[in-house]
Amino acid sequence: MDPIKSNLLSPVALAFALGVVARVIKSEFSLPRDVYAALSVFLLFSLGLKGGVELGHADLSVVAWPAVVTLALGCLTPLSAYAVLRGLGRFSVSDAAGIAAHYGSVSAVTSIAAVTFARGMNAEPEGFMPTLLTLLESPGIHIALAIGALKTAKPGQSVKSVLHEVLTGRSMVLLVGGLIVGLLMGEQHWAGIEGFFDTRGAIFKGALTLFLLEMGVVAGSRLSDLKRVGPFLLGFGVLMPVVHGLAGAWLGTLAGLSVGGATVLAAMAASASYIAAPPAVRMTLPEANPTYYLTASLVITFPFNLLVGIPLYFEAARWLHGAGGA
Amino acid sequence: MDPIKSNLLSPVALAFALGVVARVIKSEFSLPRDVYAALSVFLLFSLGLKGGVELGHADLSVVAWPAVVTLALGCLTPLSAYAVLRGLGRFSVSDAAGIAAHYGSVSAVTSIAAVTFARGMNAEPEGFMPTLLTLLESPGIHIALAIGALKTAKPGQSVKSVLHEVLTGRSMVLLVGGLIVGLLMGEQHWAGIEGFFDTRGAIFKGALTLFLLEMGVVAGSRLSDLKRVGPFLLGFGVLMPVVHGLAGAWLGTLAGLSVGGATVLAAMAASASYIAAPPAVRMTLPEANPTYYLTASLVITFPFNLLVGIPLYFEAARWLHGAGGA
Amino acid sequence: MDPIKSNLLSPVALAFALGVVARVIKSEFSLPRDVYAALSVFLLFSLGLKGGVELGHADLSVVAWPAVVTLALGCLTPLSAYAVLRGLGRFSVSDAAGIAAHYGSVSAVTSIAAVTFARGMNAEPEGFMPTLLTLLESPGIHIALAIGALKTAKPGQSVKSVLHEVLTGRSMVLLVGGLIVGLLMGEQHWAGIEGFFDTRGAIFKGALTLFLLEMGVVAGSRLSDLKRVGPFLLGFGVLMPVVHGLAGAWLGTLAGLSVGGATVLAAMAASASYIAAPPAVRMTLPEANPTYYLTASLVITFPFNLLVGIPLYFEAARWLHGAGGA
Amino acid sequence: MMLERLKLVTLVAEPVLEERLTSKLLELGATGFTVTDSRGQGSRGIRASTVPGEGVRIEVVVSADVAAVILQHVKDEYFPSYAVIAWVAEVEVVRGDKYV
Amino acid sequence: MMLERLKLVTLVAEPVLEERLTSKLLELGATGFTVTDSRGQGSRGIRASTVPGEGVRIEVVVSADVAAVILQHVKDEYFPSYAVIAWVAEVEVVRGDKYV
Amino acid sequence: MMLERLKLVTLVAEPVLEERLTSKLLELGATGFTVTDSRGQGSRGIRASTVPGEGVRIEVVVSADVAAVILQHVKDEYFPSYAVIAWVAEVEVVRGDKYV
Ligand SMILES: Nc1ncnc2c1ncn2[C@@H]1O[C@H](COP(=O)(O)O)[C@@H](O)[C@H]1O
Ligand SMILES: Nc1ncnc2c1ncn2[C@@H]1O[C@H](COP(=O)(O)O)[C@@H](O)[C@H]1O
Ligand SMILES: Nc1ncnc2c1ncn2[C@@H]1O[C@H](COP(=O)(O)O)[C@@H](O)[C@H]1O
Ligand code: NA
Ligand code: NA
Ligand code: NA
Repeated sequence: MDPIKSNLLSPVALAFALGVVARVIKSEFSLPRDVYAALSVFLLFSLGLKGGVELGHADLSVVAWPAVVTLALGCLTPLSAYAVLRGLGRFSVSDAAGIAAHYGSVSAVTSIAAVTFARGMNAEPEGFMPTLLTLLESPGIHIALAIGALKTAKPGQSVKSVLHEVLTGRSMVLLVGGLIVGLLMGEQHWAGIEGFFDTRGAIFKGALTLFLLEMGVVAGSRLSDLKRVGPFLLGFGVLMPVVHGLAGAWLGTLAGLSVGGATVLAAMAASASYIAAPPAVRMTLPEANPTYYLTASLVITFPFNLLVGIPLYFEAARWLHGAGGA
Repeated sequence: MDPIKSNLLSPVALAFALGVVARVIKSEFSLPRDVYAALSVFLLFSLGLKGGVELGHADLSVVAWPAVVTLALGCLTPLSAYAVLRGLGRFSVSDAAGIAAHYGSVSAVTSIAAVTFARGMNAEPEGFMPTLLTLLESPGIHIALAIGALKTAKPGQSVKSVLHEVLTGRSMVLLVGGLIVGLLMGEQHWAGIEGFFDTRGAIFKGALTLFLLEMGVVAGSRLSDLKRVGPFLLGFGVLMPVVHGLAGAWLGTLAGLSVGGATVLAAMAASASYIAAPPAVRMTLPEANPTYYLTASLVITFPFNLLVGIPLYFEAARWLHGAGGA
Repeated sequence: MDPIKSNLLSPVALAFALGVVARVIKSEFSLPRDVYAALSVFLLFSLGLKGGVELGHADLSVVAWPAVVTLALGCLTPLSAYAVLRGLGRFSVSDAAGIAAHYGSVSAVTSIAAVTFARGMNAEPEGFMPTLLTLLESPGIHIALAIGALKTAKPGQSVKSVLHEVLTGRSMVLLVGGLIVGLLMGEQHWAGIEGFFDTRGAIFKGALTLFLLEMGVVAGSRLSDLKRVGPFLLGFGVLMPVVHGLAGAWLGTLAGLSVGGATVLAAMAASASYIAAPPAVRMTLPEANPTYYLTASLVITFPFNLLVGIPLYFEAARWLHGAGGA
Repeated sequence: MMLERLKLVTLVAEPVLEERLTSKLLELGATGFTVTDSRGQGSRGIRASTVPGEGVRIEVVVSADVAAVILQHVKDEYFPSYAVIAWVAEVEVVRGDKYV
Repeated sequence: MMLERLKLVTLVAEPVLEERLTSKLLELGATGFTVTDSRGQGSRGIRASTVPGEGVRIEVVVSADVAAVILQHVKDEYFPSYAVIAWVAEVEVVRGDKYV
Repeated sequence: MMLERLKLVTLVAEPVLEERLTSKLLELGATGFTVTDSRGQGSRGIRASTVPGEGVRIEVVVSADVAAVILQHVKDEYFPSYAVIAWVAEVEVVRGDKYV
């Protein structure tokens, strides 16, 4: 089956679609808030643990270049998003900075979906991808918020407290903490819990499926906001990820990542945060309209990447690797 | 071990009993609301997914007759329940219709317990039983509510909005949605998540055990209501399921179901809904006393089927198949 | 690797540390209340079930002596704790009795951690340890509360109602209930759910890891209370467990327990309750300062046992067994 | 500061009624509402939900006129058959003109 | 519409007290109560529950007399050693005769 | 019994503001606060959180002066850009001297 079709028929994509449909037919179905939170804790912590175990095997010299390009993406993507939104989209400073903070950061679930997809295509990504994920999460938010804070008179909250908020946020604690725990505990201890936390296992994939079912419900309940954001943001939510994704695939390939690794880095660059960024932006840039950034990241870009973007970045990575000699 | 005894010592039966006992000794133990909800989401979605995967293998001609008799049961059981409650029990129109809506619908957990039981008896039910479950869920509710609405002057809420409520309720979304997702995704994707969602696996059975522990607590906390419902409803809650169950076993056998399949269809016909029906009845027939229908379905019929009914229907199905030539 | 170091690098110890660190850096991360409760239900019920299954195999004569010494520990530990706190520590009657109730009872999670640790050291504990756990849980609470009630004029609540509260508390229902369910259901039914509830399995260990992550957060959020409790209680929280632990290891060895079993009994004796005891003490001895008993049991003794105590008791048990002839 | 004198109507009702009640409140003139989950016990003891006593607590800040209409509606439509309680308090509201 | 003037007593207390308080309220003359879960912070800072600040918020609609008895009871029995706060407001209640 | 006349200020706000608001309340003179989780709908319809309508309901018992300061602060700092509602009621408080 071709990548796109196979991806559209994956449990995660179908579960997401089911969640959206449930909301469209006005079903009262939704996962309890706390269960949704628990699933995300499990997914992020598993990702961190597994990443830490793998990092223990990794050669530092192999990680160095990918880390550099990841940080570069973390600086470039918020700037490009801001420039496009302000220059072409004529958004206010606050709105442009608020949206840019989301596209400069990363959606962990998109990255997980990309890992699963790449594996399904027999292109196992490098084990240290979760490390890159943690590197990519916060710089973009800070850069975009800094622009917003510098250019608007009255910031909602001190930059320092928001910086703290982002660096100690749930996903950071679980990813970075999981990485360190995974690194420290070593293979033998990992063997005892691998059956539960393994990101290749059925429990992880099942939890991801349920999580996406609820994400579909959440996205579906904001579907009507699509009308409020205007055509520019609709186009931005699809084209900006493609640009960032191709940049990610290219830089990842340059940095020596495999096809799978480049696909995942591309998906991370292309993705927009919907966990860490929204509260940070809400507190720092109160004038930025939440409908814009939440709709763009959650209702447009997330499903686009999940359904179409990831296979696209995979093809790009494959092509780039082919052009590079393989 | 004989079927009834083995059934009484199954984890699900014992967990249910433990829950009841916990409440009887006035323990404060109970599962958090959201966790109970999450377990039911998991159970229903697993059932749907697995059913969808199996439906992909099924021959339409094999499903047709069972589907027809299932729909017939969906129409007959609310009518027979209404007639008995009104004619013999002298219940008011609202009360009779309210209770009939519960007995015309189906308890998914009873059906799951029947599947597990039949498997334990080496009588694997047909893979498309979840499809029949979805067919049986709503007709009974609508028929009984229609009777109630026609016969009482002032309906609590428009029939249309309640119809919508039932058809988009949680169990419908998860069962029908799961079926479609299971059908679409195909074997290969299923293999990746089977270890989590498989209705034969330990996770499913473990979740079912915990769910029944809490159902025991819920039933136990309504135990005192047994005194309020009167002797007629006590008898009704035991005998009506037996009648519906035997009808189910007979029609199922006629329609070509195996012993296992006929057992499960019987259990479904015999069971009374306690998830979809109560809110629908509460909103449409406010004069119907909730103590009647909740006690009958949850405190009498559910445990009766779980502990005694299912093995009985199994024996009946076996006998009917034997009489039919095997 | 030596026991202590291996223990410090176990997932449970590291997860606990991560939780503490998260709180120290003022992260907002924490597991939802209901999920934390659900994890503890799962852990306690698994422990009970497995214990019940094992008890079915056990020879009553083998269980008898360990049961006797366990009850002895249940009576002695609250008395020794009370005597030390009152005599040396100069605590008020209420405070001394309140803290003693915690040290006379037991922390199920400490006992689970000890079982996991002993197994990792190839010293499989006896299967009936959960039975001993249930014997040890309540006597200590009642003895200490009785002292408090006798010596203070105005008890907060009738002793009878608190006795009921403790005996029907969540951990009692799940442990004793699980034991009975496990005993009754037998091997064949157990085989169907073992993959979920097995205390040796990855799911159990994974759930334990997540539980300890949150326990770390809870302990971390009370870290500042360390300053309020004074140096005596700090010393008490470390030395009292060692005394009780060594007594447990010695009595356990005398009673015929293996090295693993003696380690677990020692850990149970050394541990302080933080689930059953706090509400019981709060209701009966309102004048007892909760900061004292919660800080001592949760912030001092629990981590001490988890990180250092358990390996220590294990060494002691090994030494006692060696001295005893092996 | 300018505060507007308005009414705070609090309804505690069976969860099954939440959606119906809140849409009706808006229809009757409320500009918004706030809901919290509750549990409780009452004198009539209709054990309406699977877990007896579960409820939703709906608060709505409205003008005195709208308050009267809401209470009348609740009394007529819900008191006869549902477990509902309703009370009204005087409150002063910041930027109260938004809520009338 | 006929509204009855009654008192709404609100108690915020440690979760461990919920059952004891609510049965006492009924004993003292209340016909029902509504409970919601809360978190908070106070001046005495008794860190009574494992997670500091957790509480239950109990509301009870009663006559002025019963309100006085409840407040006196809470003051005598709970203020000395427990983290409890209690306040009373005037409310008007639909079918208020049910609650006295 | 001696009851003190005080003000009960209730704020319903976006969850993201909880910590900031509660620390500010203490700073402005409140001695404590009680928070419950809520959901709701309002006239401005700022769909601020991922799940629209989620909120925190903060109650604070304070003197009339502190109440005025709190309301002014909320009006100036939060009304322009955030989904917030604030109301005040008269209450009588047991041992009210603790809260001023
Ligand atoms: N006197 C009361 N004070 C506060 N809440 C009450 C009172 N009576 C009833 N309630 C609430 O209203 C719900 C229904 O009460 P009832 O219709 O009297 O059975 C209960 O579950 C309580 O949450
Ligand atoms: N001024 C206040 N306003 C509102 N709630 C309060 C106030 N003071 C205390 N509380 C609540 O009462 C609980 C106990 O407070 P305290 O006994 O003063 O430590 C707190 O956790 C809060 O939920
Ligand atoms: N009239 C009202 N009565 C009660 N709560 C309200 C009202 N209007 C708004 N709210 C609450 O305040 C939040 C924000 O409202 P708004 O800023 O008007 O969109 C809503 O989510 C509700 O929880
Ligand atoms: Na990005
Ligand atoms: Na039925
Ligand atoms: Na102990």
